[in-house]
Amino acid sequence: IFDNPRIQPNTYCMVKLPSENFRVVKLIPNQTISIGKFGSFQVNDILGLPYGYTFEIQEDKRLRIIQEGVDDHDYVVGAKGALLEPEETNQTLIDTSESQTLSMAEIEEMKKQKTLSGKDIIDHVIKGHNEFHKKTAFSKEKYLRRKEQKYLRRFTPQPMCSSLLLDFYLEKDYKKVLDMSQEMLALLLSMANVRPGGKYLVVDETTGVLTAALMERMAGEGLIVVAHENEHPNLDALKYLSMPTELQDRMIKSINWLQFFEPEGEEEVPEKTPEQIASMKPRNRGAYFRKRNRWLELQNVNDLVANQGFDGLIVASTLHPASIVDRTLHAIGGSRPVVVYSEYKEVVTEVSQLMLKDLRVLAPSIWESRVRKYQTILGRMHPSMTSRGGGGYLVHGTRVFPNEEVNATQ
Amino acid sequence: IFDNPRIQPNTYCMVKLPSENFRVVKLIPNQTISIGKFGSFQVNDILGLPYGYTFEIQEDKRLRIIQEGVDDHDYVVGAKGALLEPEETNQTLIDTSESQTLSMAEIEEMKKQKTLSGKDIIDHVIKGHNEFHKKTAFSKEKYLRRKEQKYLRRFTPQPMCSSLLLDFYLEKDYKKVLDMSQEMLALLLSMANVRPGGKYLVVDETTGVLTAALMERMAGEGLIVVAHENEHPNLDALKYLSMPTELQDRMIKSINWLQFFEPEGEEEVPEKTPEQIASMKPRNRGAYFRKRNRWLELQNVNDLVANQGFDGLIVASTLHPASIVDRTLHAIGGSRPVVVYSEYKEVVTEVSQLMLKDLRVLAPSIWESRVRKYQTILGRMHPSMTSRGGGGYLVHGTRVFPNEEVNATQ
Amino acid sequence: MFSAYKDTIEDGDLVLGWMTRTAIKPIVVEKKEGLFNTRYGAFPHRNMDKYGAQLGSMSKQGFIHLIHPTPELWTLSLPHRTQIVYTTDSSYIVQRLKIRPGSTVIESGTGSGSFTHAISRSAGLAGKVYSYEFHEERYNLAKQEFERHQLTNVIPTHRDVCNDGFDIENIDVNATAVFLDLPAPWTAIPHLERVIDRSVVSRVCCFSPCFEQVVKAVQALQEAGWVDIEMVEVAAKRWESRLEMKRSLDEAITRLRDVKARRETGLAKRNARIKVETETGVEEEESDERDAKRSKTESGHRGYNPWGKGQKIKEGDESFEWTEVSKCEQEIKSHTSYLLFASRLPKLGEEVFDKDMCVRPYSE
Amino acid sequence: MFSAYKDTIEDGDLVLGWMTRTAIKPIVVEKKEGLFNTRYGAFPHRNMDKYGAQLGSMSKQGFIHLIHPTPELWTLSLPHRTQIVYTTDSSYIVQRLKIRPGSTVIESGTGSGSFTHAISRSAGLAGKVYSYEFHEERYNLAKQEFERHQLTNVIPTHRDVCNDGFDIENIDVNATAVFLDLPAPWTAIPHLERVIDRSVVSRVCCFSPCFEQVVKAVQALQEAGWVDIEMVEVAAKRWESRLEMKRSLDEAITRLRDVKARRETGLAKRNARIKVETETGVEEEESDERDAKRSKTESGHRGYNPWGKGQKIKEGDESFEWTEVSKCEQEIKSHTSYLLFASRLPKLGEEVFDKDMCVRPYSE
Repeated sequence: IFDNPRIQPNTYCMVKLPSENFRVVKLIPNQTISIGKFGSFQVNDILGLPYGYTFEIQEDKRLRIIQEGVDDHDYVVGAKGALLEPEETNQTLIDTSESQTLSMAEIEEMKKQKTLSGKDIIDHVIKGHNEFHKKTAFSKEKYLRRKEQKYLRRFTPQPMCSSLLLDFYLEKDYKKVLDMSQEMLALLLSMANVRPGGKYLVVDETTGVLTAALMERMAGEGLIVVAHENEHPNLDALKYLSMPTELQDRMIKSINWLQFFEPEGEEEVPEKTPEQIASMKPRNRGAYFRKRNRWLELQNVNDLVANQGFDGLIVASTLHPASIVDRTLHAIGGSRPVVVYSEYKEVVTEVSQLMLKDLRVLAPSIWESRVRKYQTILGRMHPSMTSRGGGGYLVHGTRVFPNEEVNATQ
Repeated sequence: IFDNPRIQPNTYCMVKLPSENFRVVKLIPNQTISIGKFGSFQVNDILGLPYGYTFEIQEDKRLRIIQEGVDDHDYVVGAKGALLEPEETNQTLIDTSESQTLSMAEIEEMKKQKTLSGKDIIDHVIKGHNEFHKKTAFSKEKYLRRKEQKYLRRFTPQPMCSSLLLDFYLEKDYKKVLDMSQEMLALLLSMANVRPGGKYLVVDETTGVLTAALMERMAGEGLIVVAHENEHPNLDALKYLSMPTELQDRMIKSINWLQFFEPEGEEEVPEKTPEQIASMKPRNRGAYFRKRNRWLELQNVNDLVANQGFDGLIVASTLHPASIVDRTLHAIGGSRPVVVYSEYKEVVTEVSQLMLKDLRVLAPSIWESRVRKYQTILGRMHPSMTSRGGGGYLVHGTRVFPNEEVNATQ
Repeated sequence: MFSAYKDTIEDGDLVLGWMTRTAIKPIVVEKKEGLFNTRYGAFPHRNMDKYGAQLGSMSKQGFIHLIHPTPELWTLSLPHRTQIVYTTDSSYIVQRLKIRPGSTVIESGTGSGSFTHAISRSAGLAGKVYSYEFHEERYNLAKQEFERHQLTNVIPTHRDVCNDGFDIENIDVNATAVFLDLPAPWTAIPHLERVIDRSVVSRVCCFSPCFEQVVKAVQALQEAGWVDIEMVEVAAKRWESRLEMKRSLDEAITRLRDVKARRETGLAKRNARIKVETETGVEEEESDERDAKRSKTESGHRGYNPWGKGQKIKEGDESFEWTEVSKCEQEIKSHTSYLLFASRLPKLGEEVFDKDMCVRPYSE
Repeated sequence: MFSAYKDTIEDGDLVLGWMTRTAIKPIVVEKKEGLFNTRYGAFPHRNMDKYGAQLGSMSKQGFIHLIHPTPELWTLSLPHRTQIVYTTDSSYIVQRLKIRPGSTVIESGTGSGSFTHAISRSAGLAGKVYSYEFHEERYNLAKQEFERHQLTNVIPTHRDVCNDGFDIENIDVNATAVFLDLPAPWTAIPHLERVIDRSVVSRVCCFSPCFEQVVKAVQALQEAGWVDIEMVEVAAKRWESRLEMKRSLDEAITRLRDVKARRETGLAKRNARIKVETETGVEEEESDERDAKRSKTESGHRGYNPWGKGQKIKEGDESFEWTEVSKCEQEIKSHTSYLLFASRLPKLGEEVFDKDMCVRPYSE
């Protein structure tokens, strides 16, 4: 419901660059956005267009839409043509720095000439490479891809979503999302049976990406209670999604561990009579409503805790997860999933061991899912040569009610 | 040097069956070997022939050699022909137990008819299957493979080697080889730089498969000292290799942990003069030589321990490996590899952590190698649908001599 | 059932009777007369009150757990699990195809209908799932099951989409996500153009076991104008946590010392006895044999036995030290299928471009 | 060097100067004048006495380790590591091709020569390694290196095997193991028949990055009579062990309680102050700001700080609790190449068969 297929003003947007890197930009009308060595573009030029198209920045700053199979992969897919013959050998290739007859300065000069497109520059660079035609298809491919990443002035706006947010944080600082891969996030969402209307108890140390993913899957219905260890939870990632604040306020409630385990320690904010409220100063009245609402929210959360009111427990935390499970399990409803994510298998193993001993959890299992991407170019299909290590692990169990009579006789 | 390309009498042999299972048999001349439901064959019929060929047991017990691409994979590779069309669909297939018009009894009867080959039976079974032609290529393939495994009276003798021994134990009881995969064994041998002439300190709880692999790579030169926790090491697997006992006695020495750490506790067997020996009863003389040799061997091993005489430490043990490394490292020569294998990553992690703290080990790393096999049939290539989990982990480090002066200033 | 949790079990509800990880049976509750018979005992439906309960059998000999269905657990309860899309694949497909509440999804074929449950859950009541199956019997079974499970957002259709396409009379399908689990997806791909929503990005996933199928599908996608074509594989492993006994080197040495001492004591005794025997004329050989047997008994489990050899030790027994380890499942699914993803970008109106095929210059 | 270990470093010996895991430099020792200059300091060769030694720099500021070369460590020291066969692949290839002491092996192309070292080690001095390279410059470099490293069992040849085959004049190659790392292995496969030992089983491994290459190689192998054709992939991961701080829930609660108490104390103080300020007429806003700053300081790291936030904590510091974990390398090699294995069974003499193509019946 907060997905818009067209590029909207004043929203955040992911911009994919030829280097396969992502950049997050905020699209403020009338501004110019620089994407580093790839040039810059006018925000207004892309507003209202659909996401997903690739634009090339022209010499006059205008944007041309690239058509895949025509303009795109000029060299790489174009390899179907004469340029790259896979059975060629590089028997006579002598590839030294002298093979390139263009100097760095000359290339820099070309880059400054606004009349030359990235493709033109690459053409020049190839022509300047004495030994290019002697390279094997594979080294040509690699060489061209490197040059493309360097010279093509192209970019692709993509809409913000939990998957891209993961990519973004994984690249920036993977600790901020506990090294969670997209496939592990996806698995977590399915194992936790996340859907509209659910009420989830969540511990989210992924800067809010996990909460963002839940929001995507819940479409405005249900409740996310975020338990945390500081004064406020860190859900920074949410700001990148184009999600109304009202929706966030309604669906996401936070509670710290002290409030969770010692609700009696919170000072009550008693209800005031209409007369009392009417007699308050406007400033104090606002403060009263804020505090009173916060108090009611906490009571609501504590009611859910006391009445096994949650439809699932979802933990992605560096605070000892085994204790968190042990001490919050009572709040989870019967037959609901308990899912704990960690960067480390050792941590989920400990949680699983605890669950094995705890009759309140059925059949804990540790899961690992790893996606392997392929270079998907006909004639030269192979898995990506490198990929991120890590990705994390999760343990999944089902909350059950042990029957003491039964277990006594077993 | 103990590899013989031809099938030798009185040696052990691996027999591969159509079910992809292996059976270990001893080839005693004039005997008949039963391979279960696949029939039986005369040992003499295969003696002197090369390993690797597939034989089909004929109705008269004679053996026919199968030619791959002609007789073999009749159905599966034959799929290139008309039988399996990969784009077919199974839209109208109703596969119930009634689809097979032949009764179990009828099929059993066919199996007893010695005039029918396995291939003939499969032909009948297919003809008896009402819905076979409606199956998709994939279900046909699966169905035929299952039938082949059931009815083909074929077998392939393979020479014993460490890789097949691993397969054999993994299937029988994977604990006997600590769940070690072929690729992890291979990696261990390379990381430990095993080669002719090396002197290795080995802890082998793989029923001797590890020691067998070392023997294969050392070709009669060098020394394997097997340290162990019982009165004798368990190197049962060695018996399956056609290796002269003399060679084993010369190259493999065993020492238990008590003898290793408390050599002074062993009672000396003093040398006797020729006169003394001459005056002994023959029985006592044999005992003297045995004990004296054993004593000399122990002294030799203890000399190696005392003089950092080993070219590598190789541990595959369930006895706390971190302690073993900690307390045997002094026996290993400078710049030699230390390799510890375990079924569990947690165990090698502990060893690695110990090594990280121990200045006598350089750059410990944990390695995991997993081989993925493919169904290698043109037109229907894909990875095997299932494979063994596990395979184990190893940690590799290099023995170095810390320089106290340097480390004091760091 | 599949669109919200219940706490109390009522007549007509679906319960998964969980016996073991590999024995999970669906039960439709009939409180009056229903009886769930298993090798763990008999369980009358009238005792089934609460989801999550551990229920003892009538004879108190065994128990089951009463589990609320979810698409993932439902998948586990299916008798024939060879044709299903496993959760590690299905969860990734849902995420990549951006199946969200309100999405319109095409699935072909329906198969066992297990993935349909997952898509239906994620598309929510505001979404739609058009599920096509060419095999009539399977279509009928699935249709009945969807009705029983109240998957009201699922529209099953009996159809050979490869030949006859995806159009449904009087309905504007307008899907944004497509999942093709077909032997020849390339024959179905050209038909998609008519049923996807061309005003937004549409996404497709082809699920094919063989490499050669993927190659043909890539060609078909390229020809049909799909972009961002990417093939991936999902590799999944399941692990169990375990405790392994920690056996120390010192204990091993102590044990060897103990064995040695007892052997020496035995030897001394034996020598003393031999002396006696020689004097009494008893044969040495016999005595040797007896000694061997006796020493075997002695060196058995009577001496220092730090790890309880020969005893039945329960995992985690507090008399011993344990290491927490994880153990991979014995057999892993090393391949399910290749997943081929692609996107179809929305149609652009002509007003977007200027004469150079550039985006129309911005004007206030 | 590569066929046996030495303990003492002598003139002319090869030493790997180990600075870090990713900075390992080969040194040929010249005790008189040699100097190894690094960013960790300068190391005169005359101080290099013993393999395995940790050597301090002249200025005592840094150190290196003096490491004995092995094929595996040599691979790590190569400057261009894109073209090499990694140890997880190479070790498996050696095992599957049954390269043992005494084996005769064909390798093409030689490439950086790093795998040649491993094959040479495993084939031993009794074995032979025929290594073919079509690129002249690379051939020359490799040849020199093999000589320098005394790989006496390696016979390098400058050759385009795809066009010109593997025959070497006056030599009966008779290989039992073949490794083909070529862009078009299918062109080389037909030439193998002349150079493999047809009296025993020969084994081949084709090492190709792309799927399509594998398909062509399978065809060529089938046509040339090779059997047991199997493609595999080797997936390798490297892990490091680490300690992660164990942060307990109770500590978190205690900390929150502490923060709250200090905030309340602050609040009480503030209220008291406000009262004073109101009486003295100082602006509330200013005071608010001051309070905010102060409370920030207070709630910083002064209070209960169970995990040393804001302090520099060394991994494993004994004031804290730690969990032993393993961490995968940041970037894994998710694909090196496909490994395609096949065997060529030995020729059978006619005497083996009877007229029905059955093995001759046994006669005493």
